[in-house]
Amino acid sequence: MIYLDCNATTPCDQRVIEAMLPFFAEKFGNPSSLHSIGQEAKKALETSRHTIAQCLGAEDQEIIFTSGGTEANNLAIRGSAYALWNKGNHLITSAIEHHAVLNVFKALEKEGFQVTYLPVDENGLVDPQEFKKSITPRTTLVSIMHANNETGVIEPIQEIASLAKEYGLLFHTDAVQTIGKLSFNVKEIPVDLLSASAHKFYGPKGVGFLYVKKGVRLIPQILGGPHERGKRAGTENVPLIVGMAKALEIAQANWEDEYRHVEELRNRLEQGITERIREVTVVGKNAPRLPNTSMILVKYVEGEAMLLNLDFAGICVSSGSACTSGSLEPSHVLLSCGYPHEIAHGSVRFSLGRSNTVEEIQTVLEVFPHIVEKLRNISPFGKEAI
Amino acid sequence: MIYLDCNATTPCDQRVIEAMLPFFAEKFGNPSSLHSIGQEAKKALETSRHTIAQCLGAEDQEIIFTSGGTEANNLAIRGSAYALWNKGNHLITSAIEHHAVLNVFKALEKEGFQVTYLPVDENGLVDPQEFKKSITPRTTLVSIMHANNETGVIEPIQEIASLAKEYGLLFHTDAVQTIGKLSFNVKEIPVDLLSASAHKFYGPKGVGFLYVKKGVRLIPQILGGPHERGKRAGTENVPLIVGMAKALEIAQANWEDEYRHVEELRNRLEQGITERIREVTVVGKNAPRLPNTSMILVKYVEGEAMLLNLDFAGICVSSGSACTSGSLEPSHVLLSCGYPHEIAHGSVRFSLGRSNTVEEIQTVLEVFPHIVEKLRNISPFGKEAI
Amino acid sequence: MYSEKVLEHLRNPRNVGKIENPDGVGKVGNPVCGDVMVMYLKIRDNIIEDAKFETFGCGAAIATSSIATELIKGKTIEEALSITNRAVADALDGLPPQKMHCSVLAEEAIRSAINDYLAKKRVENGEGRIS
Amino acid sequence: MYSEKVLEHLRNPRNVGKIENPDGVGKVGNPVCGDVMVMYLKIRDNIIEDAKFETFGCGAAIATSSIATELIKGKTIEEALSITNRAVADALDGLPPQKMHCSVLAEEAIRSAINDYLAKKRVENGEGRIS
Ligand SMILES: Cc1ncc(COP(=O)(O)O)c(C=O)c1O
Ligand SMILES: Cc1ncc(COP(=O)(O)O)c(C=O)c1O
Repeated sequence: MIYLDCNATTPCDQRVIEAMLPFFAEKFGNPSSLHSIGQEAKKALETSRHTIAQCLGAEDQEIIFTSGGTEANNLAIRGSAYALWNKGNHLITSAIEHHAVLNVFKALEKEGFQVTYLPVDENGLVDPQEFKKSITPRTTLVSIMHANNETGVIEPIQEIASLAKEYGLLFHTDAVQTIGKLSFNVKEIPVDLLSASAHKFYGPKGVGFLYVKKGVRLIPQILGGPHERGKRAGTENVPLIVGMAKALEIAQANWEDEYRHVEELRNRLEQGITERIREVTVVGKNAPRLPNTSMILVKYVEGEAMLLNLDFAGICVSSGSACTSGSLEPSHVLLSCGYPHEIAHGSVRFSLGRSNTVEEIQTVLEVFPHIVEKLRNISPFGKEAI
Repeated sequence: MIYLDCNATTPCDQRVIEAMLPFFAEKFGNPSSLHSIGQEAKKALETSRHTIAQCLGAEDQEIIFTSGGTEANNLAIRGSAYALWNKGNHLITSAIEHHAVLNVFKALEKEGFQVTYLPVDENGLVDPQEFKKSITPRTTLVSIMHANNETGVIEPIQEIASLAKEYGLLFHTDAVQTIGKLSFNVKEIPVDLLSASAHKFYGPKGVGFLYVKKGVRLIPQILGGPHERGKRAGTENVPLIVGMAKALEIAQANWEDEYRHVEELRNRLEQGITERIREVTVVGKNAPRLPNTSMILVKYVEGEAMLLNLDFAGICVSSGSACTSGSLEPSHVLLSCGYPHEIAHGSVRFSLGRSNTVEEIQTVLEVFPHIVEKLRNISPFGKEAI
Repeated sequence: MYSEKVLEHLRNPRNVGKIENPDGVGKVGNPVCGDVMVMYLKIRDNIIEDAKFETFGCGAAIATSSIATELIKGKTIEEALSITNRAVADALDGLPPQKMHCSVLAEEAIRSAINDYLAKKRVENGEGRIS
Repeated sequence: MYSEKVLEHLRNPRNVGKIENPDGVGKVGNPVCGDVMVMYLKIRDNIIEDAKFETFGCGAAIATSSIATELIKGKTIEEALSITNRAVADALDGLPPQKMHCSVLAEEAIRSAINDYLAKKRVENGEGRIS
């Protein structure tokens, strides 16, 4: 299998699995238990928190563990929107956020908040000046993703965060696609809230974290015991948290090498595809992008059909985001970039990872043009252009 | 180490770990991905759902995966209270629920709901007739735990569920302490919602499920992608879900043997303690109880001091519930049973599990009386009674 | 999510392409929605002698088109018209709920191509003339 | 959550028990709150010659009582009165935030026992008489 779907999920690193293993059956305590078995788990929990905090330039108590990126986004947005309710009810986000952000804002709209969904340009970029113009005296929170999961396009969050600070707004970024792939220091980019998910950086699924800057108030969303300084109840998922810390540590130690590695492969892939297949578009090519992501639009054919045919050939990719794979609508991200529906339907996302090789990319470049040819042959469109 | 804190958490069964392992790095796909690696994960997810549904006599689509018992309780209570908001705003629960239930109700009170907290008798039992009397035309939901985590006392939920049905109320039960320890069939006890958590039955921490009877409406609490039939967003935690299904399968296959095993040890423990130590009380002794749980009140000494001294001797227990171990208040459960504060402070919970042995219990019976003696010796109280 | 049968038809779609001088052509769907099916028929003595298709769409759209051409080949027009979308889905061992609309599209494509044929025939037979 | 020092004092509490005919006794806390400390002092020439305690309470309550008796033994009354709860906690290498109140209790127990001694002495010296 050639796996090119790392923005959907990554396999656990073997070192991560090894780090987790002792915590399932040996050091299995509940960190809330006062006896030694519990305290041993508590210690692992706090050591993991420290590791993660260090990776981000944060303080330990600024890291809140969650069940993943989705929950982190929900907690950040809903938790702070309501904490600031008395200050104002206007929130700002972008049109191209992940559904774990967008759907929270849509729910908040029904509950009485007003939300501005900032548009993006054809590269998928939010314009900081547009953001500035959308600020009102009632604005309290802005949430702009760091890198888009479908296109890999990196938003100008440094600028947006600074503007947010200037205007006294809380700034949240969904960094699920960047933490682990890039280096991120909360001292350099002044974010108040940042979401991450372990399974995007070779850690386990079902665990993530929210960075909550000291002093930022947050209404907890899951209530119960006094875990996570009252911000998130529920027995802590010690093995997975240990795994996440290990995964982040590994990713941080190697991110530059990995960056170069996947970027080289990705560029080779894009060049090969554009040379071999007519009428294809690389989305966001002229914008800052994650080094591993390539969203390709292939005219006259549909994305899922390409995906399945690639799968027949042992190549795993995605068409848009994995989350919307059940839906009939084309990607809201591509539509927001201004692509017409029929073009947006023809999307394939290649997202590379550390273990991909030149040979694998070569195979894709041999196989993919035939698949496109086969499907274009089946298609009623585009023949006249041949 | 002699581990007698199974109500706080249990170690993963080796078979559970083995079942999970392939899903971390080999079958690591995102179940939302359409390619084979994703579909393989999807299949494991649905097979696990089926296994769990079968264990409860439920249908597959009635099982919603969550990040644990706490989240399941939050989703059940908040999700259904708001789904039924237009029908009424009166909710009923008991005074002895876990904080993952109580604190949700307390938050709902602030949001405009009215909540009745049913009292319990000295054994910790809710009276179904009291429940019946508390029903108003605006009542929509009742949540009564199946077995209490501190005392092991089993509530008359069969009767309460039937009454709830009769009055057209939704019935939720926090069965976190019973699923895996007893058999539960949703066809026999007509619950609408039921919460469970894997780490209480030798499965992993950080995963649980909510049974949602077909037709019961629930407002999702974590929003994002269309996972879990729109009831709970977030990339599914495949390895842990597979582990949970395995753990439940094992528990269900052996629950009667285990029941007898731990009950015999527990009874031996209680008899030994009451013979060897003066002025002790076994809480809920005259009520139906979980076979593994023994909440003991020791006069003149404090629970944490006993716990730590037991830990010095290599024996892990809890004082009240692990969740409140940081707090200064004695257990709300014991206070609700009518015990005065100074007595409630002297609580130790022994909660046994499948791997405990007669020898271990013997050791506890040798060690514990000395600890109590030592602490009573330090205490300013109770000397005149010697 | 797809049955083996769907995947097999996607892998090896039957009867792909145009028919030169078809007796009936049906085009259904809309590129905006992501599915367009064109069905071409060769009909003689009320029997569908040949059927071909061109489809822009997802895996299910291609597979339903492919199986639909197989289902109608050799059938009478009446038999072909009686094929429901359910029958198309069943012939593929089922479709996921969110893909059932593809089978509807296939049913419509058959119907549309046959109607085209019947309309043309009426014109040929002079039935289309204003009397 | 506890330091090794706390655990060590809980394991082997120093100076447990009553003093017969103590020169000062201080009782602080409340069983309802789960902590009661009684401190007994033997004082000669302004020096605390002996100190003992009885405590009903959690691990931190016992450990702070134990360390408190050690801290004041051999000290003058003035020195003992200057011991703050912070000093008690520090002597145990710190306490978790939710247990800091135990160190406050220990400070109060010292203060209360010394005050008891001073009050008795005033009575003995006739200072207590209404003039
Ligand atoms: C940008 C982005 N945000 C949020 C999420 C959700 O995170 P999780 O899968 O941990 O729920 C994802 C991935 O699914 C993502 O790509
Ligand atoms: C009765 C009860 N309900 C809920 C919970 C919370 O479940 P979890 O630990 O999975 O968050 C627990 C245990 O902690 C419990 O004992």
